[in-house]
Amino acid sequence: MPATHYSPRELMVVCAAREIRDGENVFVGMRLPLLAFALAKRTHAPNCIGLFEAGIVRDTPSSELLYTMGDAPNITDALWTTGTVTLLGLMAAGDVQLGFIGGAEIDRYGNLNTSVIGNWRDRPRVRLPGSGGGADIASLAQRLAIIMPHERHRFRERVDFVTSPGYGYPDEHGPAGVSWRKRVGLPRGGPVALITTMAVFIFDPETGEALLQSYHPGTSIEQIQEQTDWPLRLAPSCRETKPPTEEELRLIRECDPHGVWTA
Amino acid sequence: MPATHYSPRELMVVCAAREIRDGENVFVGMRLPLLAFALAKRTHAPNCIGLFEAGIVRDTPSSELLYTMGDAPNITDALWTTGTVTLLGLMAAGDVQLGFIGGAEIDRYGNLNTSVIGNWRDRPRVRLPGSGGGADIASLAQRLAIIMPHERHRFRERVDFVTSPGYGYPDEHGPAGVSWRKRVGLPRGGPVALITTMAVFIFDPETGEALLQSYHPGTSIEQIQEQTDWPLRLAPSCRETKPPTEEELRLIRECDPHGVWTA
Amino acid sequence: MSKLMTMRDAVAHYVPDGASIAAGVALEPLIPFAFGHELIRQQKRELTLIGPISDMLFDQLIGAGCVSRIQAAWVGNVSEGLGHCYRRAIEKGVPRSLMVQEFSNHTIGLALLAASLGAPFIPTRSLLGSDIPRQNPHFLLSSSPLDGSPVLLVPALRPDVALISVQRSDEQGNAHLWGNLGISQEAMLAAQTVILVAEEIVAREVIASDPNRVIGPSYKVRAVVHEPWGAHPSAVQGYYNRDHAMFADYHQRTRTQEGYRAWLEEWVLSVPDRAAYVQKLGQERLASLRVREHRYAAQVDYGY
Amino acid sequence: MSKLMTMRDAVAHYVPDGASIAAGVALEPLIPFAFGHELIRQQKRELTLIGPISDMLFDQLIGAGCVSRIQAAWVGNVSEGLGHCYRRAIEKGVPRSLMVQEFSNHTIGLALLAASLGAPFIPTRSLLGSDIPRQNPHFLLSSSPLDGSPVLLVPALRPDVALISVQRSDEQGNAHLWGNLGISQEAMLAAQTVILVAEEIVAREVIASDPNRVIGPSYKVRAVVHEPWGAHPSAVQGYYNRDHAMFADYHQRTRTQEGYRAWLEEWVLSVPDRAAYVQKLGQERLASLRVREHRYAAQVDYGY
Repeated sequence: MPATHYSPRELMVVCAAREIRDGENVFVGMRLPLLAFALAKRTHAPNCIGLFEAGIVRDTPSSELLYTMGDAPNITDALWTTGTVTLLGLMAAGDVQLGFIGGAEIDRYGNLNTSVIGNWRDRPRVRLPGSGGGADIASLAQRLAIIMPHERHRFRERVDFVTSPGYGYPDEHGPAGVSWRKRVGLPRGGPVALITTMAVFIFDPETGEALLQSYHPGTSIEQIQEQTDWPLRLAPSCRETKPPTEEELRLIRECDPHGVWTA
Repeated sequence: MPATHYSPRELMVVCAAREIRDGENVFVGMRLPLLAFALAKRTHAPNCIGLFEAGIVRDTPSSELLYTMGDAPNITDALWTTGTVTLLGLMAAGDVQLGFIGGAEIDRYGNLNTSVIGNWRDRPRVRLPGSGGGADIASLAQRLAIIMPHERHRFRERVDFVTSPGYGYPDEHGPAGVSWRKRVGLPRGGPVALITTMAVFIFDPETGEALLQSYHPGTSIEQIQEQTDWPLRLAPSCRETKPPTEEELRLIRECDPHGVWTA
Repeated sequence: MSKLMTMRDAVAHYVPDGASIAAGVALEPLIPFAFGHELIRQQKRELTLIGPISDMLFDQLIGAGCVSRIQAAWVGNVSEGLGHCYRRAIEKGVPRSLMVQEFSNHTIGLALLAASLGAPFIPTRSLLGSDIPRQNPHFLLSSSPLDGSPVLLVPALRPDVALISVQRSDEQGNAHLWGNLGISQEAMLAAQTVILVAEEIVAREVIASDPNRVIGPSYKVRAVVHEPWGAHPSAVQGYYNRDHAMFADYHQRTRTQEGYRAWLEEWVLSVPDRAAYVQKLGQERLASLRVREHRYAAQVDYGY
Repeated sequence: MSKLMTMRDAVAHYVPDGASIAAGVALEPLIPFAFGHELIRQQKRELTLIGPISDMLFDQLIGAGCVSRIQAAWVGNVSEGLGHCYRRAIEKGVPRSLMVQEFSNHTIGLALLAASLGAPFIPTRSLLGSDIPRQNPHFLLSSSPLDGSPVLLVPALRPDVALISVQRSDEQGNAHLWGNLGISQEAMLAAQTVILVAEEIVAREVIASDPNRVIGPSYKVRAVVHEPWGAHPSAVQGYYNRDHAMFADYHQRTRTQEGYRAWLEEWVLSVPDRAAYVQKLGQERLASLRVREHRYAAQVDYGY
């Protein structure tokens, strides 16, 4: 039964969980993806495995809400706690089916900026924290799902700095998309979903462009266009986002009873 | 007080121990070098550290005689037990001052063969076990000490196959020796001592040639030449090998009371 | 031969101005704040900071003017977001400007791993197509001699000093680390000099009873600092939990340079050492962070 | 979902003829003889064996005609010397000829490490000037793009199967290994398929109580074989010691091909499985090898 009362972030968690397939190795980030992992695990993907760049592999969600992936409860009942290089190396070798990341800015080709806004060669307008493991996940996971607040200044025609490569840009050697990733030497991957506070996008592998796949209940294509600095292209099946079920909401709220991440 | 009754191998252990300086990291092999490490530790080099390619670091000799470096007693009281790559990596980074190895064949430039006798491209006469860690130690330790039985068929003008590089060979680009190691790209090292059942050789870093440094009591330069397939060159200070002291023998026999390695 | 010394002496003896320092290498836990605060008190200058995700520590050192260069994957406040001092330094040159060489978590680890293996570099396919290799001259875009395909070469990075935080060490620097490891081992093996900071000093026999748990060779360790609560407000598995409130408080108060100076005065400059800092935290706060439930590892027999 | 199965089934399902197999990767201890003997009984053919020092196991498989290629650092009998079957195969083509690609302990480890990191190769300065890179086409002599200096490139090696021996595992393949590690982790992470052989099967909670001691991710494990004494005559720390006499006996008896065939008949072909082998060893011999003195690791608290 579809629920009627839920926060935008709760819907985003549900959309993120839908990207996880059973049995997959999922590179889990913090906050919403962590909840998505817990939700998928308890619904359609009981056999998925969570990997954390701190060096952790788990097949159950942490029993307590985490503020950082290195928090002690994330070690408890872990299947393996190893080094960061070893763990990210397995992703480099192709062992991670799905990775989640966020970003400060994104463009129509799914390229993400978490480094600098403005001119990176000189004094930039905003210095952001940097890649962390984000650029590695974007480079190396088999599929990438991106989670972001949907605001016009973040959804740009072209980001100022590509921290985490999506589908690049068209250039003299060919189009953006999967062929761009091949050209630059990335071994696989690319964004398959962009989940925002307003919508879900998929990507056209041929052109690398984000396609509006669904708009969340209460928003419209027009409103989304207003908050997006590139001309929207719609997926053929574009429709309203399927809301969470009551059961999904119940499970999310079990994990985050005080709405620390989902309020 | 010099001892009068000792086996050739006991003398070799003493000669090997003399190569160890206090505070050094020593890549210890099995058998005689293991006893040399124990002896040096209890005499002039109490602060030396022993490294084993199985992944072991110790600052005390094992309390029991080992048949293989991986025997359980070698783990007991180890300071660190890690992986082989990690440990050999530290040697590659320059952390090992002295390494010991043996070989089936050696030539006048200290190149060692533990791979094949005869034609290695076709069916060889004898297939030997191979490098193990020997070629790594010969390549990467700051100094190399070699321990071998002295027999003419082992002491050859040129080995059939260079498993573990010593000082190479003269070629159109220059002489053997330290300059050859530089030419091929080795980061450091080279043999400093060749300890045999009959003698001790040092090496001339300019030419890479073995120089007879001392002949063991009971042998002569002539006898050594008979068992050596290249024309001997003598070190300026060539003299009789200093025999073990009673104290040194006592310590060796404590470690190997049944003469498993030293009989 | 004991290597025990105070944090003050360890910093004075082994961290010269201009040194490159790997710190915060276990990622979010075990961050050596006691070490960082002593660097600030001793007014170390022109430091290069090397690390993966660097939760708040790097921001504090940058704000104090100790740092001239960053080689790291992330500088900020993990549970709160941006690092205000980092922003001020880059955006406004306050208190001084900063050279940033950006890495990712994988590539900073590979750079240290390469050094630990004596390898000149390690090639990776990560970051191909990212602007990071264009921004950071440490990297070299190249092609594989095996098949001509693009590769990013990550040259070895050898810090002058690695600060390794552990749960327990003996006086010689044989030490056990557990829980999150991050890139602790790579940093220890890559560095020229290692300073160990331990929550507990134990007998050599405790460490030698479990040599697989040792983080690296004690022959690299120059100083062992016994510093209980030395990683607060980050966590130490089995000892204390993360003090999330302290991260939030720092984030709020350091939005302005004046706020940062006041914070620094309160928690660093007016505090002579970590013992005084712990006293300042107070028993109630310490009690709230202590381990509530012990979870012991299953027994392991090294017998023969 | 339990992955427990018999050695017979594990070999039948996951080791096809022609497979490349990493085994004996902990160096002298934990050598999977029970696995090797089952390969022989099932008459596996055209195998590639990958390993560092390979104490006696590779020699047995070569003598039985299972092997067409060796990628290893050393093939012989560590406490006794040469491997007679290896010699006969290379020198006389008996029972069949063999392609040997020689490595050193460091470079075989680097090849597996490269695969485990998804790196196309790792460069090293080891073996420069050795004939090994001339003999083994797996290597590529090159020069560093950083400074033009010579380097040896060690390309990634990805075994079809890694046989990982451990002290204890749960039914899913979460496993603890301690004592000598050798290149066990690199082999496990590099391989396509992992078969785990454990002395003991324990509850998942035992393993999860100490996740730092886990050797690798269970998602790579396809089969978990419970095989007490599965590594005899090699040692398993905390379980049993090396049976030196068995190595000496094998060395003596296999000087001729006939001697080898007799040995094989006695210890492998006439023995249906490891349980029967253990029975054949007899209580007295087993008792002489068992742990005499327990040495337990110091307690570690993962609590919070």
